[in-house]
Amino acid sequence: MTAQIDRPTVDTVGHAAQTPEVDQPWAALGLKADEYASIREIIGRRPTSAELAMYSVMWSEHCSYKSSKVHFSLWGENTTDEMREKLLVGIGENAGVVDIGDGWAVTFKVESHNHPSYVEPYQGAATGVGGIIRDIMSMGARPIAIMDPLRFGNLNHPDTQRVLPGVVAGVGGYGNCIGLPNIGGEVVFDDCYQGNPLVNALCVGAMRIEDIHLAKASGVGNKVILFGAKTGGDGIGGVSVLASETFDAGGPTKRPAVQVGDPFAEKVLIECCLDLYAAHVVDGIQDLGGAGLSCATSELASNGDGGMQIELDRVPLRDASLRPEEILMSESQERMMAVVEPGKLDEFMAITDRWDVEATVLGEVTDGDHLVITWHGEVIVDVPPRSVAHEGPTYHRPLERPAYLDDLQANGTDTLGRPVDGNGLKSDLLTLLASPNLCDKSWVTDQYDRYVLGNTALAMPDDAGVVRVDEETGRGVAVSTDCNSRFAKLDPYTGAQLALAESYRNVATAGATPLAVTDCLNFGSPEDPGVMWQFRESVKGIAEGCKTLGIPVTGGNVSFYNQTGDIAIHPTPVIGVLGVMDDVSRRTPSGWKTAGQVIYLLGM
Amino acid sequence: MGHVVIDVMLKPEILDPQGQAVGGALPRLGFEQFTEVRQGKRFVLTVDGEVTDEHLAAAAEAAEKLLSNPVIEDVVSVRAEDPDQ
Amino acid sequence: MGHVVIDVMLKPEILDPQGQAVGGALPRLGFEQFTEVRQGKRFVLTVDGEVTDEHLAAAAEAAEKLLSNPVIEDVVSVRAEDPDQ
Amino acid sequence: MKVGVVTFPGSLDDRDAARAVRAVGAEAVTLWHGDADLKGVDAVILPGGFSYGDYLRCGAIARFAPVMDALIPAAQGGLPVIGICNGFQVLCESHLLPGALIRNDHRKFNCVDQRLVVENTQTAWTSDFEVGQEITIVLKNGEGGFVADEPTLDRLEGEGRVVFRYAGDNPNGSYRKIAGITNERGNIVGLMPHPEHAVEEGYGPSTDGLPFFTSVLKAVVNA
Ligand SMILES: Nc1ncnc2c1ncn2[C@@H]1O[C@H](COP(=O)(O)OP(=O)(O)O)[C@@H](O)[C@H]1O
Repeated sequence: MTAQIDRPTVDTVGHAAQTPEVDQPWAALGLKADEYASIREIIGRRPTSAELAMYSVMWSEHCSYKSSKVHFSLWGENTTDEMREKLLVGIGENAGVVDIGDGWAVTFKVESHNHPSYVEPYQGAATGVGGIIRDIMSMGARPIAIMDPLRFGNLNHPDTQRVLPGVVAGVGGYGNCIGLPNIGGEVVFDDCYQGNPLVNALCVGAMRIEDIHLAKASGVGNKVILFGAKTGGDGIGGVSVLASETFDAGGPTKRPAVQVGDPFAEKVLIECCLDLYAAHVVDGIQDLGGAGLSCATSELASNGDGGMQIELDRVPLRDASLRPEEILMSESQERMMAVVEPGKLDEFMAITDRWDVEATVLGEVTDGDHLVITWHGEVIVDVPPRSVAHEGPTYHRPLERPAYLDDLQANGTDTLGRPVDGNGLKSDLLTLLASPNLCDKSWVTDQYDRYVLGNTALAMPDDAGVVRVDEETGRGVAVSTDCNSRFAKLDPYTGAQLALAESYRNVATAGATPLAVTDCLNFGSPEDPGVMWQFRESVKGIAEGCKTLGIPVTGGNVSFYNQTGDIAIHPTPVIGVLGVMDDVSRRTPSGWKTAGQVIYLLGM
Repeated sequence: MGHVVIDVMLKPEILDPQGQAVGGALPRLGFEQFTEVRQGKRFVLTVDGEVTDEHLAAAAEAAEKLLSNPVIEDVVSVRAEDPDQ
Repeated sequence: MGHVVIDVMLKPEILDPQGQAVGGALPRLGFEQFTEVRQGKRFVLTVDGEVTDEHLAAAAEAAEKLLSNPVIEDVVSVRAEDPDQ
Repeated sequence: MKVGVVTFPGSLDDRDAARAVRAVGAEAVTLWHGDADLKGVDAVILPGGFSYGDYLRCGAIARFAPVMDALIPAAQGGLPVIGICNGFQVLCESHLLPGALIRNDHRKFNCVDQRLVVENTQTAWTSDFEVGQEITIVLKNGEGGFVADEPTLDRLEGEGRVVFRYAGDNPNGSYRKIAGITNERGNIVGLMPHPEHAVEEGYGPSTDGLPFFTSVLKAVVNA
């Protein structure tokens, strides 16, 4: 379908230089006055609307970690050389990679998709799973398993009946169709999540050490290729302000904030990527997730050693009316960007053709140090990529221990009544067994395929999922995710350590040696000093706990603004621990197996 | 016995992976003339007796409330079934 | 640009779990007047220019071959889209 | 002895099927959906998964893949073919087997260790079982409800072509609890549960899947 559409003139770099006084909608795009001012300073003129779009999305909390990154020095400070020994790729890449022996490497990461899942539970959860899988793929790995730590409001609340089945169906719908075993997760109910359910998704991938790929564009003349699904107007509700402010009305105005996932397209993309890796035709690779092309181009260029030139009008579109700003921001799913040497281009294209995956050369790596994007020949972006991708604003937000904590901590269990006879005990036990947080989760887990790929050694209802990586030797990994946010609310430092310890124990009891940690830090608003304090304490707790245990944090994700009005969720630092086993057939299941065995209680 | 037919389609700007897959298969069967395929849902609701305006109003309300998800779908039509279908 | 609409429904004797679920949910929302619900599929095929008889013939063939499974489904109608929809 | 495993875009259990073939000492040969070429294999597995996303109807689009142009006549000529889950759906859509598979009656995807009773051991894929034997293998699908009209069901029963029936509760609303069927000749078998996920101790609910693959070896050798 090629509709002829009049192209309104675009806001070019030349035009921007001549019209410094134009009033730009930076506030509506979520930028602060001083952030807008520093953009103007960095590029020495006002940004074009395309540049403004890029900076605004890349400098958002979600992409820039502007409130959290000052606290991340705690990771490095608490990581010893010994802990780094098995670490092949650390924090900062799409996902961390650890050496599990025999030439195998494993990558894993947990991410959140909380807000979209509240708006559209099925698609929000589905695209959350799809996104983390692409992160893992972009490291050069074959994804081998997923997990889904979930948090919902009260089970009896009518809205939970909308959100819970939708989220579970979405996780299953995507994961089952893409063919990854779901080997564990959590389902927790607490009133604090009523308006802010948490949908976290974890993916594990495996590869040979020499197959690790990184997100960087280097080698002048190398081609920059976009491949996978066509680009539509998905998830760009926010940028429509640009279209309406900068351009004539008249184009289609509906820009959905909801992204729809296509797991089939992603399954094909996985197999296609693995063939590309096997053929050694990929120099650098990046998935397209939040912030789409803005993120992929600026991060690839920023991580590389040259500049990059992109012809944006070459992007294959699902909706011909999209404006360049919108194309840059689109969060259409199931897309990847690769950097390929010109001599390997034909082979690259032959492989994508075989999988029926559309691939388009958008531009190339240049010897400059700028990211330059054109639209039908006119320059609409000309910026230093690091300033977009890595040198965004950093906030030192105020921290303050919440005043309510003293009362909360003082309110211990001493004053609670205790059952005095058998009936009392029985009724307490029944209450516990019937509580949604303790009851059987098979209504959820039976909707997930735990067998596909044929390597699952443990999954539900065990405390850790275990999958084989090497079919010859049985070498494999165990993973668990945990967090009790009620403990974290009482004391975020100790609560985060408890989550870490539980996850560590779950992996160890399965029979694996814990190796690495990923975390998804779900918190309220960073603008609340109490929340920021909880955040700092949790990070400190995890980092120091990891040092004690001797395993490094390899990556993770921060999700702020999980709050309704003034009420934040309990601090919920979800911890994932990964361990290695040289033969997963020797794993230890939880649960009694044989009558007559002796039961021991270990520990204090 | 009457029937009310309700048609629901994904909003045009929303990705339709199902329609896409069908659209991709048609040329392989020799059908080259279709440039796009979108797949939606069709509900047939049975009522006792003839379809009245009240039935249609109730069906329209049910279509908005239950049969479609306004975040991603549009109710395209609500009508009494064409008797000659 | 024209559109061909194809409606496909499960045969009446085939169980329709989705229709049943909708039918069960309606009374809980206060809609008591619908005695049965069946859910089917609606395809919209786009063609360049006006919809011709050839388009309709091709669509009917595609409907029989690919868009429906004669073991369980009926093609209820194939028609050019009602312009006022 | 070579067993072909077809990979459609969206096939998921093709790797597992190949592993199961190797587990019984045969050679697994990859058959690509886009090539109308069976590479001289002695038997074919249509594996589980979501071919073409299972969009439209499960198996409906895969049925028109070039590899099916070669497979359909070969199967009609007696080549042993098994369709597992999505593969069963492809066989029904291709009319190599009667009936169809629709959405589970509870409307959810369901992954469980499922008990089945083997009712027919005369097929190319079940001779190593015993009639009445109960096996436990994985059932995992969203659209596993087997349906057909009454005359077809009666014919299947009358001709002994119901190969597997679900034991215990009906997991998905299949008519007459039918889990798997065969054609008149017994060379084509389709079933919803997954024997290829039950061939290795420690990676699945049992090793009850192995006899499927040993059976077909015998069928080929004796043919
Ligand atoms: N959302 C989920 N996705 C996948 N598996 C889950 C999910 N929730 C719970 N599980 C799995 O179900 C089993 C039981 O969960 P749960 O009752 O929470 O156990 P525990 O309290 O021992 O962690 C575990 O194996 C867990 O991994």
